[in-house]
Amino acid sequence: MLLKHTPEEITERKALMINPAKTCQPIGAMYAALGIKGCLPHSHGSQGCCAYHRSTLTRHYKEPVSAATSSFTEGASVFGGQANLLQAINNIFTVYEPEVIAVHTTCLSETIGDDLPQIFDKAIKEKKVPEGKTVLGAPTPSYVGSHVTGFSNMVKAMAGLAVKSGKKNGKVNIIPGWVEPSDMEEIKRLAAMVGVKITMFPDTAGVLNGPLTGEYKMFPDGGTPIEDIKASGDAIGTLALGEWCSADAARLLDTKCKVPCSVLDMPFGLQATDRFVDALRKVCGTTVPDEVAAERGQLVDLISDMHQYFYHKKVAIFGDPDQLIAMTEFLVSIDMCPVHIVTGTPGKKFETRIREITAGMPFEVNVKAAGDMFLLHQWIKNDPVDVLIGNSYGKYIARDEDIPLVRWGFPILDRQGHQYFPTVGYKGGIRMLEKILGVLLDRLDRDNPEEKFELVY
Amino acid sequence: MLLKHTPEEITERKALMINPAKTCQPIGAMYAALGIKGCLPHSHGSQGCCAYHRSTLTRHYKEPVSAATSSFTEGASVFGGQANLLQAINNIFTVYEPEVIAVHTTCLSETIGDDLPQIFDKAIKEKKVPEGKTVLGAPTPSYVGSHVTGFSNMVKAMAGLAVKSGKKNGKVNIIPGWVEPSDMEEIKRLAAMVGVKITMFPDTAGVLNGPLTGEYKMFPDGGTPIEDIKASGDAIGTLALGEWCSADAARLLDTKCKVPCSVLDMPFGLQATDRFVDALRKVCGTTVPDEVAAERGQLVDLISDMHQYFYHKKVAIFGDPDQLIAMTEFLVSIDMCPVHIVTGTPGKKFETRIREITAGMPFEVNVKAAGDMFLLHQWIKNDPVDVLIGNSYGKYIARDEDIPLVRWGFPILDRQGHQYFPTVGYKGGIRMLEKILGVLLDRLDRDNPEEKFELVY
Amino acid sequence: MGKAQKLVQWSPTDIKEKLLEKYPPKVARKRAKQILINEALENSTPEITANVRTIPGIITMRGCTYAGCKGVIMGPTSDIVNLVHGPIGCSFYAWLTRRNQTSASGEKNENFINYCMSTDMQDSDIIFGGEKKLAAAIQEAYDLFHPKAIAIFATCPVGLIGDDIHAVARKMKEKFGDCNVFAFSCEGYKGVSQSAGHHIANNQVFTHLVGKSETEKTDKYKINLLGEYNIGGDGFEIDRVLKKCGITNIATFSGNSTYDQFASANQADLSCVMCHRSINYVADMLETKYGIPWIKINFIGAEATAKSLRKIAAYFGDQELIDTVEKVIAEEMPAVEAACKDVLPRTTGKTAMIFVGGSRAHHYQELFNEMGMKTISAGYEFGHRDDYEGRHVIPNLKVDADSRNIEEIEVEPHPELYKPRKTPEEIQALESAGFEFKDYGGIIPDMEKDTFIVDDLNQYEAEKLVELMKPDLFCAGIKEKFSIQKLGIPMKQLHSYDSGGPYAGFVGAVNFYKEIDRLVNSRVWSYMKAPWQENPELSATYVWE
Amino acid sequence: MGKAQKLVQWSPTDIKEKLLEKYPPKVARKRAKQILINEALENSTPEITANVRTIPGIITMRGCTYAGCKGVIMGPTSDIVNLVHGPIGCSFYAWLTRRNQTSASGEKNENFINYCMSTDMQDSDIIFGGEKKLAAAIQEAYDLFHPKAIAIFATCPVGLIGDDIHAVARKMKEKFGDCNVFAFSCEGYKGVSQSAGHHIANNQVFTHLVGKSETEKTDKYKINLLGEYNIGGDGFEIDRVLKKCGITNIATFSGNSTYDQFASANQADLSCVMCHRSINYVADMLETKYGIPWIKINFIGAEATAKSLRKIAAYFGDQELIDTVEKVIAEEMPAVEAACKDVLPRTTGKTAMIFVGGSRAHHYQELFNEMGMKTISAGYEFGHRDDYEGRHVIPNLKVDADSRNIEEIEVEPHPELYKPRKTPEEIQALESAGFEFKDYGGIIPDMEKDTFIVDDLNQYEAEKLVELMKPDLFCAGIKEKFSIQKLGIPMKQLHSYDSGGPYAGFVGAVNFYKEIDRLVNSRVWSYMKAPWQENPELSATYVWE
Repeated sequence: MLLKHTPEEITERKALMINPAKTCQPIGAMYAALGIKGCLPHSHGSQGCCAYHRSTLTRHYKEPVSAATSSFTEGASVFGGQANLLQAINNIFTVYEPEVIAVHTTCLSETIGDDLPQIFDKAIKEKKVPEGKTVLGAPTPSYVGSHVTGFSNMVKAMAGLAVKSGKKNGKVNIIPGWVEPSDMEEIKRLAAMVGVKITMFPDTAGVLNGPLTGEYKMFPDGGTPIEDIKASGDAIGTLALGEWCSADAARLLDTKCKVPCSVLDMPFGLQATDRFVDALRKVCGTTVPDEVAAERGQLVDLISDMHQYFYHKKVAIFGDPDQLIAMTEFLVSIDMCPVHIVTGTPGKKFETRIREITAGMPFEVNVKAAGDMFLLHQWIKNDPVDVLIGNSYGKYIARDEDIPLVRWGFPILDRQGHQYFPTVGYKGGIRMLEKILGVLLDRLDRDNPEEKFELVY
Repeated sequence: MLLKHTPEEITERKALMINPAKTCQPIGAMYAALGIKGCLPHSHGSQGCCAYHRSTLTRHYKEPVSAATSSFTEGASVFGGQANLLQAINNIFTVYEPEVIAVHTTCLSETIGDDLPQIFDKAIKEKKVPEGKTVLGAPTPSYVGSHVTGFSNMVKAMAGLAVKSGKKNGKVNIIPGWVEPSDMEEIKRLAAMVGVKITMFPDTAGVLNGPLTGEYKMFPDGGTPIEDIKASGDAIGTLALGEWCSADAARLLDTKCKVPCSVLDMPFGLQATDRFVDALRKVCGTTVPDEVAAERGQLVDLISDMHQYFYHKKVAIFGDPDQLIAMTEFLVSIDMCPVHIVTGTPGKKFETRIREITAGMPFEVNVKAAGDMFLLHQWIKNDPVDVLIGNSYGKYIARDEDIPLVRWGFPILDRQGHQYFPTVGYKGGIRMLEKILGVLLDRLDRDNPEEKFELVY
Repeated sequence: MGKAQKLVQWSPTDIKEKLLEKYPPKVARKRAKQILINEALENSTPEITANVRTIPGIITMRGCTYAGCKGVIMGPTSDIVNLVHGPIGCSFYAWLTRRNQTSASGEKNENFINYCMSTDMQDSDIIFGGEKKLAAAIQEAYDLFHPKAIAIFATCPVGLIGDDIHAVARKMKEKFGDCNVFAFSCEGYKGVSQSAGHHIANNQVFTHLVGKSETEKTDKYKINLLGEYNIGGDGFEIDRVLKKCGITNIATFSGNSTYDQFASANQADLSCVMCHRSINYVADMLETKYGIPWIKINFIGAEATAKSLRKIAAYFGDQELIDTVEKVIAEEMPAVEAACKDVLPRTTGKTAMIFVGGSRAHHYQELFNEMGMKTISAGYEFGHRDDYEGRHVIPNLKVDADSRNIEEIEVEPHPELYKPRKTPEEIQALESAGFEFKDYGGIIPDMEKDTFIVDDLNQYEAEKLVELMKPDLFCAGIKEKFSIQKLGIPMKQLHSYDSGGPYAGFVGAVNFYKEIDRLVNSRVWSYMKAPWQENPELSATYVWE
Repeated sequence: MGKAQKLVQWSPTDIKEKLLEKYPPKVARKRAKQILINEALENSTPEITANVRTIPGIITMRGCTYAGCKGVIMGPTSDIVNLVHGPIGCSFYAWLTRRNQTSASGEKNENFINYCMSTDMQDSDIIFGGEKKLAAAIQEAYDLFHPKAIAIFATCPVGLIGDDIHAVARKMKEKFGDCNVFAFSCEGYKGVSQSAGHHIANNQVFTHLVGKSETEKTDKYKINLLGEYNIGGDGFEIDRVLKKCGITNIATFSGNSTYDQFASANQADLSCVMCHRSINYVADMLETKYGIPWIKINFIGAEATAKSLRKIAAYFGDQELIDTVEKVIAEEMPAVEAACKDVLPRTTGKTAMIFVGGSRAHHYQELFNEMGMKTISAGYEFGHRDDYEGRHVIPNLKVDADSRNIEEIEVEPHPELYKPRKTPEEIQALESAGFEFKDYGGIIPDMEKDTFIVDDLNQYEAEKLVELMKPDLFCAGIKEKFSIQKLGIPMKQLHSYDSGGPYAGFVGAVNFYKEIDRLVNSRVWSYMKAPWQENPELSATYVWE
């Protein structure tokens, strides 16, 4: 057994987290920043943070991930990191020539109390920021929230760049939240099909699923142009996908630039996608074309065709709040039973939403925010499931308990596909169902006695 | 063991086929005919043929498949089926009101020697074919070739409808061959991206992957309009994908309407897709946009990123000639070793092509046309493989030999996805690789000793 | 969709009219005789036309004679090599596509179920004849597998080109000595449906297999189970129950069967007929030749299962057996009742339509009744008049051209093996006590007034029926499944059970309750319209947060 | 791409100039001292600047002190609970992301490698201090797992807010009695690279674990293996070879290690140092405190492995051992030579660059040499001058501010446990026979003239070097892998080995030959351009069939 010291009996833990279902803020900020065109993320802290975040994102995407660091030494930790950051800004613009530097803090610089805006002012005064280039910063203390919080904070910092010219540009801002490059692509495709002009930020499509051409672009072609982000203050409204990932930025645009917003669930599964598409057409008064209805109908068709195979199958799922809320709704809607649901990200609101979604279902639900995978594993030992859905760390539980794992979430370190094929939207729903069906049917093929072995499903 | 009577020792068989890797012509004709808009396929023979073909296509697509039959009785078998077919044509146009009836023969009507053109003439004379409606027919003797031959014959019959107005219409005919609706969709998408106006026939997209909407359309929205097929005689050229599936139709267009043609491999994998895209742009003198290059680059990127996992892994693959030729080239191109290759369809040309593609590879290749899965299984027993690629019948070998099966080909009766996600084109190549990688890595996760269990691949 | 307005706004006569209105006159006349509005008369049953030709061009559910012979009857036997003589297709399509299950795992048990064997006829064979190739194929099969028997099946061209498969079979049988080789002239064009194939198959089984076993069966209560094909494991469940009751099932025709079971069938003391259509004549032959009486039973439905067990016990008339049977029923029913009680609130009042096979359209009404569901329309794919109206019509069934060419074999008491199981007096006694031998009343009397009984339902009529009568569930086969579901009506396959089953016996009843509950109460059918389709109008302004 | 024009058109000085030209002057001056064009002088080695601060904003390969301490040194020990005190990230990122393998399966073996434990510090802990939470977490870990030892690791904020983790550790250790609790002040901001973390870790291991075991090791030839981390199973292969030779490996620092191995390290008779950088000072301390001499060995490369085995044998000077070692080498080499012979035609003449760690950039040149490949540029991520120039520079290394705050522990001979393994005469004898104790010459002397040696290579310089020198292979870590491969140059990770390994010992050499053959000869790199990019021109007319 890989996790042989995990007891079935559950004891309360107040201080010790084991096998986390979250990581810290800065990596979220780094991922978000990569969704700005020509942006170099910068980690203001010890160089280890930056190394770790780059490594994790690189393993998840199998793509180069450039980011700089202030390389704090003991001295900097005592006297503050201003000198390091100023030097870094100068070196970065000189050597790498990005359009944008997106700085996020760390537990170290936050504990010291470095003041980013003040340091940026100094950098600008000292002409370390070339004409027309942008520096933005987000406070991302590692000891608050989770990687999701860091993502949200950086996206909020982007919204902070928005300006209001007074003249609406007829576009809708879409804040997609922490989804894959393929998902961002799919969201853009859906919006285009519905005939809605959008500004989406961040946008990692084309940044973290790039081609191999023999040429290395430190700043790939993808990402949201900084001008578009600044112009988001002139949008007719903002659709924020995911309360945890995107709401703060949307609300800032509202208070700062009077751009009204609406916070929707991430478009995973049938209903959430329905609400997203319906919101799109209502916002712009467009008509949803038949192609969209056809894609939707294919998903519904697949659900009806294969319903018998996932009906009342039990699922354990872990990941981030916005994703889990939408996916749990999807699983419930197709008569699956998500019985164990864990996010490492804190927030009682999460448990409330899950309780609402699973209310009246014919099964008991264990749900925990600020939980960990050690607890999830214990729940599974006490009430086994048919499928486990989550990131690659789930494979240790999957092997020990002989449960198939559907890889979904962050990070996925041991499989490919997530960067190329969306799980948002109707097509994404079909892909998720294909995967879930696949592992369930694989088990039938493996476990059925010979006389029950089936050719046709 | 499911196939416990299959001996490792291989003995020659001259008369007995066991576990075929093919079926008979009519089902191919029926599938092709479903790719014509508003067409009802008709099986001229005993009603069992039609029932079997409809059942198989329905299990493969989980979609309604309508087709009629001449319902031969003993009498008809003795006196000929003309009366039945005339009655059928009348009933079909009266009751179901299709635009087109596509008749294919069977071993029965071929043995009797029914003459379709003569019967059609009679039907028209007797006003059983309403104004503006079309009846076409293809001879598909079950005792010649295979289901692939039947497909080809029906497509050739479509080409037979082509007329030449003398005025070129600036379009390119694409004959996609026996690929999935999703593949046909992808071929159209690629052609559109390259800026080429095409007429593709047949086209089962939207016919056999339809939505669930509460409405049953006996004749779905998809399919190639019969007018377009007739106008294919005015095209500037024809790209036929697959020698076995599409060449005859293309060459008929050439001889009949002087539409020049070029027979390409089906666009499975990197090189075959390259040749297809390159042909498209050359035919019409268009420029291939960067989006296509980007998709291509993503496939190359994935190949390079995960090369170590499929490098020199052995594959056994069975299916139809055109598909196998392209896929074998793909497997070889990424340093996999397709060591056992079987098609049930006859044709020495097949073995020659495979020998060419695998020439100089560091592995022995067993290849057979007009072979069967019994032989394939014996080959595998003598020289085991890491992956088996083929239709659902492969699962019996897969379970007995504990080899992962990647479902690809026809029929797939026990999984979903093939009708929604293409395996042609660059994106299709990524999907195939994702699947092959998936099963290979699943085995590592299952079989590695604990000390070698890996989080990251 | 539909679901909203449940009540049927159409009178039966209106409906029948609508079913026929679009047909050409000739077709309409013919179909009119096969569509019956049930009158539910006291003691006469209305007549229906059945077992007649399908109309060319009309999209039928039916298959062919080969399918009935190879696919249905011979397919489920594990230790006989089935070799199809013909082009590859016929053999390919009958390869593992029915869910007749087989418990033949383990080293010593032969199991050829997973193999598909064919002579893969080529044009040269059509031109010059295929007998040589057939003989060679039989030889290769023998050399590879050394089976105890090889069955040859003819496909359409075989009859036309005049291959004498029976001669080839005889020749090879003699040559081998230790392998029984026999053939079936089940060309697809024979008869009007699978039914002809059942008949051809059963005749050959009776001729070539039954009575061929030396080993004597000494069990106390020995029966044959005729017309049970172990789809989804039905036969496993029935065998479980029989075993629990102490009843020995000598031979099932033909679910999960073996060569030796067929060969010993003559040793049973009672034949129990499940699927009346496919096999009642074998029951007659078994009685005539070996003196084995037969009764109609039905293990579909918990009540029906209990009733059938009691009937078997009554036949043997042995108190010990009668008590065991009651004990078993008492043990099994609570779980059934609990499951039924659970679903009833959600299933009561729902309506179903059933169009399958020979007897299932009748048998499954039992299960629906137990769930409080009404079968508002039903019919057979390949039934005969006696399956609709009851066996009393058999004497005056007219034999048409299509039936005439299906061999009827004449049997007479076997010189040694014939032995009446009951004296005329015993029979008499049982009958006067209300016990019914070889009795089957058909489907019509069991259905309510104004229900629709349709023979050989076709796709067009099916769609119309669903549109007009709006059932909550439709039962048929794979070809029908998705056109019905596109209409938003859940569809249950009662040939293959989708991937479900067993549905027979007590455990089967529970499975069925749950499955139907899943189908008729699934939320999936409420997702068919997108929000922008349900409320297409655009409110002037989108309501922001 | 690139592959076309292989020759390097640039002179070394040109290249160095190009590497520096874009830097701001201050940066250029500093980097100039860390980029060395090798002169390959006879008996003096050029000086390089190393182990100095990374320049803020310059994208480095380096990690932090915590990574070196928790990730590298303590990570591989299976039966010590590693508890990270800090925000969740540091613990999360060090969770199973190095490929240090562990053979601790089976019921009785404790194995905490797959667990990630943290105090998950929240802002309240930052404000009010985290000692209470740390104590509680240690208690919870103890109650759940009852481990023999718990190690505490400090992350950046801990030092700043002044949590005294050592005091907490002492307190809990006393409280438990049966569990050794100790802490590491390995805050990420300390030092200039992972190297500082190695030092902090090793000091604590030496202080809290070494010499703590009661059980006496009685084997004949006992060694310690220092600086081997069992990445990809290297240690497994080395242990296999040692065992075959009859040599007992008492303790590996720290691949596949256990608490008891560390505790018994003082009982070995020889310390063998693999990774000079991460651990040479421990070898010194072991000698000073327990009298165990040490030698530098290298198991990367088949020849190097043979040489190292012979050196160990020579140290023990026992003919029996010397013979066994020769026998083992004779047994192992044929397979190695065969594999090498197979790849040589495809690898000879290819060039490589290596930028990793402390010693690997040096060791792996052995393997490339065996394959006929030349290393044209190399450097360390966190090496010191002695790793470049050799140990003779150690006395005059200047201790800067960053090194100064890494604790140096003073050790002296242990009152009971100190026991010189060899008499001064024996040592003398060995040395005069050419045997070298504690000797390491560094990477520079082993590299050819005009090769590039670059310390703390950064992303910008890496890309430039590849552009200008066009190597056939580049070796570094995961962060570098894909930017290099985008250029069409295959990239091999020499931290994690991608998913490969072992590469140490004899079996490892064979693995490495094959892996490099795969990389430098893969056709993938020829697919980067589409046909329409290679020949964009459109022929007037497309050539139809």
